[in-house]
Amino acid sequence: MHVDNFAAKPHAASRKEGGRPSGQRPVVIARGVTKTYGRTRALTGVDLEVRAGEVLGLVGHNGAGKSTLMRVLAGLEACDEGTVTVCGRDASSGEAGPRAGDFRGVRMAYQETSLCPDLTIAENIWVSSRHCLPRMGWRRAAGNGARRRLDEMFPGHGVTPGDRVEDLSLAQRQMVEIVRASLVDRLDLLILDEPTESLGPDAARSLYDYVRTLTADGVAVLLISHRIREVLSVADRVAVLRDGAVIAERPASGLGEHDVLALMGAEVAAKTENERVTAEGAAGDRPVLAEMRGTTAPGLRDVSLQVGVGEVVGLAGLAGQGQQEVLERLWRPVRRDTKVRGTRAYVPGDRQRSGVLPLWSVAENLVVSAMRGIARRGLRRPAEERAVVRDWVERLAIRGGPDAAMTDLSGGNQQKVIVARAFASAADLVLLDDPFRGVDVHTKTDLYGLIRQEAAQGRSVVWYSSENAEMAHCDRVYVFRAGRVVAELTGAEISEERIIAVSFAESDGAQNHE
Amino acid sequence: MNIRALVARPWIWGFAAAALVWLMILAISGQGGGQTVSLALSLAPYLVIVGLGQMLVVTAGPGNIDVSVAPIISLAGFVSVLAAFSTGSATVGVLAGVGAGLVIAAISTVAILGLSVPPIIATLAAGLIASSGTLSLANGFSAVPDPGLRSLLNLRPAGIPVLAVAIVVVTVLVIALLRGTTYGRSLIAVGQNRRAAERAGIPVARIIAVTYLASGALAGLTGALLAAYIAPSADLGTRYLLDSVAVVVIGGTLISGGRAVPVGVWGAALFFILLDGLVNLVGWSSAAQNILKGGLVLLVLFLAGGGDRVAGAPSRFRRRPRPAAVTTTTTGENTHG
Amino acid sequence: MSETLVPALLPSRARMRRTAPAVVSAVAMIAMIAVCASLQPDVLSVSGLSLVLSATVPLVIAAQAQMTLMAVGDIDLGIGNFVGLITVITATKLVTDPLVGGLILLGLVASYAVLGVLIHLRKVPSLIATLGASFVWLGLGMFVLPTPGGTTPEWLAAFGMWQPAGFPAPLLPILLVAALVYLLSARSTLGVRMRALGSNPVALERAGLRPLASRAIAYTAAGALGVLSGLVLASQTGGGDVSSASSYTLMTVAAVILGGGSFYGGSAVPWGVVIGGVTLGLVSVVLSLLDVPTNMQSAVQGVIVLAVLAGRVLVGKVLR
Amino acid sequence: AGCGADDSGTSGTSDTAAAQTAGEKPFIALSNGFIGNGWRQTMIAKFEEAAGKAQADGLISKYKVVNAPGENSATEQVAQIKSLLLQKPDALLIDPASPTALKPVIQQACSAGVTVVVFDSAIDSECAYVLQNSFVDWATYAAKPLLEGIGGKGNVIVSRGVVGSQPEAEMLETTKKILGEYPGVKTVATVNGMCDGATAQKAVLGVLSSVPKVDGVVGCGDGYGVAQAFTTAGKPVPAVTFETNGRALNYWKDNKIDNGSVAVMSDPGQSVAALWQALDLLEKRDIPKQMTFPIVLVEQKDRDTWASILKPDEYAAWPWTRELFREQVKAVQTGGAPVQPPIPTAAG
Ligand SMILES: Nc1ncnc2c1ncn2[C@@H]1O[C@H](COP(=O)(O)OP(=O)(O)OP(=O)(O)O)[C@@H](O)[C@H]1O
Ligand SMILES: Nc1ncnc2c1ncn2[C@@H]1O[C@H](COP(=O)(O)OP(=O)(O)OP(=O)(O)O)[C@@H](O)[C@H]1O
Ligand SMILES: [Mg+2]
Ligand SMILES: [Mg+2]
Repeated sequence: MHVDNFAAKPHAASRKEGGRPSGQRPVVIARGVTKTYGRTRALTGVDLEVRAGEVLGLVGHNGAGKSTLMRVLAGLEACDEGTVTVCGRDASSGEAGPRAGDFRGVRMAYQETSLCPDLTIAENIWVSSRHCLPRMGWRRAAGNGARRRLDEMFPGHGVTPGDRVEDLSLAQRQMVEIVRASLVDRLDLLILDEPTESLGPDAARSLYDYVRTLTADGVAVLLISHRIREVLSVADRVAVLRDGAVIAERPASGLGEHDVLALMGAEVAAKTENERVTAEGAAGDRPVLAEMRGTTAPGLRDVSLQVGVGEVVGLAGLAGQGQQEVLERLWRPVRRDTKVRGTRAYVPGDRQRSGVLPLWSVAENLVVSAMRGIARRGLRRPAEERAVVRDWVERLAIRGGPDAAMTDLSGGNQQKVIVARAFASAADLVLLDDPFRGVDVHTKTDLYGLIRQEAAQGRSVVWYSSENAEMAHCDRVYVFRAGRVVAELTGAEISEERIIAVSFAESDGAQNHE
Repeated sequence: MNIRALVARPWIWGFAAAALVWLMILAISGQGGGQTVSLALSLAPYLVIVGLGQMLVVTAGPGNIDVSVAPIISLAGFVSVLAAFSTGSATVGVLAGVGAGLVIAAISTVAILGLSVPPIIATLAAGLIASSGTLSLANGFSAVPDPGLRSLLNLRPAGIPVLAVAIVVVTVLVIALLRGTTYGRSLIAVGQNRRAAERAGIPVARIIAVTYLASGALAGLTGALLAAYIAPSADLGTRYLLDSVAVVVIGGTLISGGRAVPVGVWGAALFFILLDGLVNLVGWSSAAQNILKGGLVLLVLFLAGGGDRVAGAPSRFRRRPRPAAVTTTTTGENTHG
Repeated sequence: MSETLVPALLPSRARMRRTAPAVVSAVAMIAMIAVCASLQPDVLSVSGLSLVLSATVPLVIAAQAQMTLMAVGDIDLGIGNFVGLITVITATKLVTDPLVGGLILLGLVASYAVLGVLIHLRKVPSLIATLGASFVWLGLGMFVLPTPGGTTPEWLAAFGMWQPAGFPAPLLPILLVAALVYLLSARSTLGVRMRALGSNPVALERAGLRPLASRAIAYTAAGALGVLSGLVLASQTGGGDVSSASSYTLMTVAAVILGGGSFYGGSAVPWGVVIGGVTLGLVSVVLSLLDVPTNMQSAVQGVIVLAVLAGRVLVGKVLR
Repeated sequence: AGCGADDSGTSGTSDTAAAQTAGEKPFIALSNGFIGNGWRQTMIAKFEEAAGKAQADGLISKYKVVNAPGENSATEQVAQIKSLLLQKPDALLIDPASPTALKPVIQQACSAGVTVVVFDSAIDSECAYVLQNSFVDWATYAAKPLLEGIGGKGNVIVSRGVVGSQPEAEMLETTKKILGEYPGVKTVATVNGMCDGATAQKAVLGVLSSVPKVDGVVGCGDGYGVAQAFTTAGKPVPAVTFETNGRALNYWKDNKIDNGSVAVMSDPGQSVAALWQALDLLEKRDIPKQMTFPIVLVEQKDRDTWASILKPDEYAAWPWTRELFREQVKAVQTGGAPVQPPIPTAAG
């Protein structure tokens, strides 16, 4: 049963032959599921049904409870009240933990990848799919399975099963995570928690192609994403989660982006994009705050760029084309070819690794950068610090308030704290390393406004984003490919279409991850 | 204060264990309870000073430990006695001891920051270098400790050792340093997540350097005082290595970094000193002494474990399913360079 | 097929970066052997190599024990005294009553496993728990054999004396144990469990594997290797002495680091440990061959360790 | 009497001639298991002094001292002896870290044709020559005069030596036996002083508040620390067993502690005696396999003489010359009274 199943596409266990692929058989049913963490009510009575052969999109603002719900559906956590039925059997009783029997057919690709960085890909596959691997020669079987599935899902992935996960790029890790989840002998439900946040458009497209072949085979897929358009284009149905409860379930076909946004939150401003506060033409005569001249380094080839005072400079292009290297150099200008006048602050995108200080509260996390500026002769001034914290918690509406533990916040709210950390400091130049991954649209709109405001007050921002639409908020955009600046767009030239056009021009093989 | 809250305090265990041992001493000997505490207070400060330095180092995050404290104490003992003897000033002597500690710590610091050597190895090597210094000085050493300093260390008005009071003041200063200065906050941030601290604009290298230098200086101070109190010898510091680490952790400081509990060092130090007294009083052999000491350390540790300590413990001790946060914090650091 | 073969033939940059530390240590080791040989050509003879290497055997095995624990992200500060305790048991109980002695040794392995389980369940730092345990091992050793002495069982003594022709005897246990540990920690699924725990315990739990089991496996393996190290040490010293190996505690950590291991868990470097341990063991040989003044010997030892690690930094810079 | 060394140098020349005719002059190696305390340092210093002189006098071709670094580690010492063997010394002197752990390697050395002299510790080996101080003497000298000094009655604390070592077991037994001879003396506490002032100081301080008035502390040369402990506790210093180093003797002298205190320690000059033994053995002289040399006992009458010549960390050592050594060998062989070497003077 083992190896051969690995090679082929996973099949739903009790697929009705000849039936319509999107049959009505429910795979997982949640009824009145609640879950509280201390004082936080993460889930307040969720009713949800996932049916075989469909893609169910799940959307909701940050902290709505999406990831928590998924952990309950995957059997990783028991719910406080309510029932979870998997393939017709009640699975909500009993202790938490992935029980081999009940939840074996439910697999999940996690928002924060759950791979072991020091292990090879094959070994990681063994960890999660050992039940369907042979005892002897498991390494080869796991490796072959992983390679075949990677080839199917993400052609041109550039990964070999013997690679260690720590040597992979973020996008490659995400690919492996998704493959890891899908490699099993019997798949009923595949949960994808924000799978495309670190994938390039190509990879996302091929992932969704694969998702469709899965559903055609009768597998149910639950897709969580903040990219509403993506959800709408892939999903058959869309469920909207708000404050721990499903408030709407609609077929995707009749739904527009704005309808979903309206369902998700109260006041969706109609002015999401294209409302540019750019001071046109001013870019040229601003004093230069930072510049790079012909920098060539690992990952960079002859990069020259300038950042003016009060300017928002975007770094665009496909993921991993040298943008992060530029940020790195501006953050630590060690060579002479990079000059930065003034102080810097950095907003990491990989918040778990480089953002969160896990033992501290929101307030302590938020003020740690500003603290130095506020302090006098190395002595802190708590009253001033508190004022700053209060100001920012209010300004960004950080859930939980200043005294909440940082690790109790949802991903999006953690990210707000980290953005606030940088802007609360007195830095002249703020470096944004794709910071809005996994942040909901409302928060994003708030943060975009914040960036423009701060720029208007004379701060410079260098902003790398993997979402090209975000670049519309920049004064100037450098588009990167393979470590080179391939275009510099200013003002009205900046548009998603244009950036995509430039990033993909000349070469189709831009997807190779070198 | 309510009992629950008190038990949740990480530093309570050292004091509780100390009190327990004290009661046992009292029950066995039936006399001198006050004096027992007084004498313990005159020995504990030495362990507390090294312990405070070790605590700062441990707080700097996973993998940070200073195993050079023992050789530094021995070296500083000789250096300070020599300096005091040749200048005639005890102050110069103590400062020279501190200086010796700083020099050795500087070697560790250069190795850790410049060569990216893991701290346990860097301080091991620096300690070996210190041992050579000690041996060179010890050969034909002819200075004698300053009698004035010695009587000061022995001063106990109303049974309260002057040194203990001074070190309580030092402890309070360390607490203030950790809470009220940018250095202290930065150190705690670095200890929780070094990468995040670096991205938050904290000068990580400088913080690490200051921390190891502080530990070296405090170990040097211990050496200077111990040499005056006892006598300089090549193995003056030997037993302070394991004990300093042990008191830090029994005191409630997180071994994985990011949380320092200076008060706890006192409790744990008193526990160790009183335990030695108890064992010697009962006349147990070294075998029993070691089994008891180890057994009690394990008992306190396993009893105290779990609770509050874990709330902020490193990845693998974290139960919550939102853990990638801390997981990658520790795993992401494994390239030393 | 070919796509898997090519990367195997040409090591990737990432792989080179990972093996660089052990390679640097290996270069240091070879340099030291060269120095020794130039001062004393006999070093390169079979008997010379046996002399030089034999003392490193127990150290290398103890370092393998340290490595298995470091693979799950723990550190053992009690291994030195544990090895000492084993020599004591070997020199007493194992001689008088092999069955009881063997059972005691098994019991000690089990106690290591229990220690690991407690460390996991009570969520305490291994560093301090093993430190506490080291006092216990020491006490137990003194209890059983207050003064060093005893004899070793005949078979063990015979092993210690074994001098095959044309082959340095100490190499055999070193390589055998390394191969064993390699199979366990790098090739088997048990090894995957252990390293996964050191690497990302959350992933382990999500996949339905108990981290407790991984930790228990690692501690059991470490205990068993500790016993092995103690047996070999006893075969060389011909008796028991609980404090004979106290220096192993830090030396084993240094050996693992020199061999390319890390404190953060997740990696297993059994071959690197061999190199690191032998390199450390050779330092004393070099010191006694070169006429280093008495007082300076420990400083030279420290400087050599730092120099090897500095070389690693250099190589790392080049490879980046 | 202080110029004995010179005499031995000249008298040794005739023997050297013999050695020279026989071939090369010998190469002497010394392996020391531990260098971390004043006694061992004095021992090494005395040896290097004597061996340097012997080399200058043409008695030996060269000498080499190797100290195991770090703690008192038998494993390190085994490794070092093995590498010393590669250098083919003619004689190997060993001050062992552990008396048992070295047995196999000593056997190896013997089979390689090296003359092995073990000193400062008993060792159970057929091929090695052993030169040591009597631990029974040590314990007796430490306890008897002290107990006499306090008038044979009162409370005493016993400070044990390096618990777990062979000598300590022997010494503790002797101490117990002697204490049994004084029924008026009550042992109120037994502490682990490890023969080390610093450790003893802390150990004694730990029990001082819990015991009645103490009249004496029977130790093995840790009296300086013990005295400090009493000072700290604000109690009068009782009769103690001092170290034989300059610091303790001067303290004893300066504070006029005339209450039966003595200073006693084994003789760091053993290394020099072992050197002469090795040379005599290489000349195939008849020397017993086991020899006991006198311990260093400093009574109150000799105290000031010793105190004036010793540095604080330097331990009193008998100035063994080759003559004195041979006299002592004779005394051992005939069972006569042990040689009493002269107390060196400042000039010597
Ligand atoms: N382990 C936990 N301990 C305490 N609170 C938690 C825990 N996990 C989640 N929460 C809380 O439950 C709520 C829902 O969190 P969840 O992670 O499910 O949100 P989400 O919808 O996935 O958000 P995002 O889009 O930002 O990932 C949040 O308020 C969060 O703070
Ligand atoms: N390669 C395999 N082939 C066949 N059966 C397997 C294979 N691997 C595991 N199993 C079986 O699958 C079941 C689950 O085993 P597994 O070791 O993965 O988890 P577990 O033992 O329940 O948990 P833990 O790892 O915490 O002990 C067991 O019955 C085991 O025998
Ligand atoms: Mg989420
Ligand atoms: Mg199992």
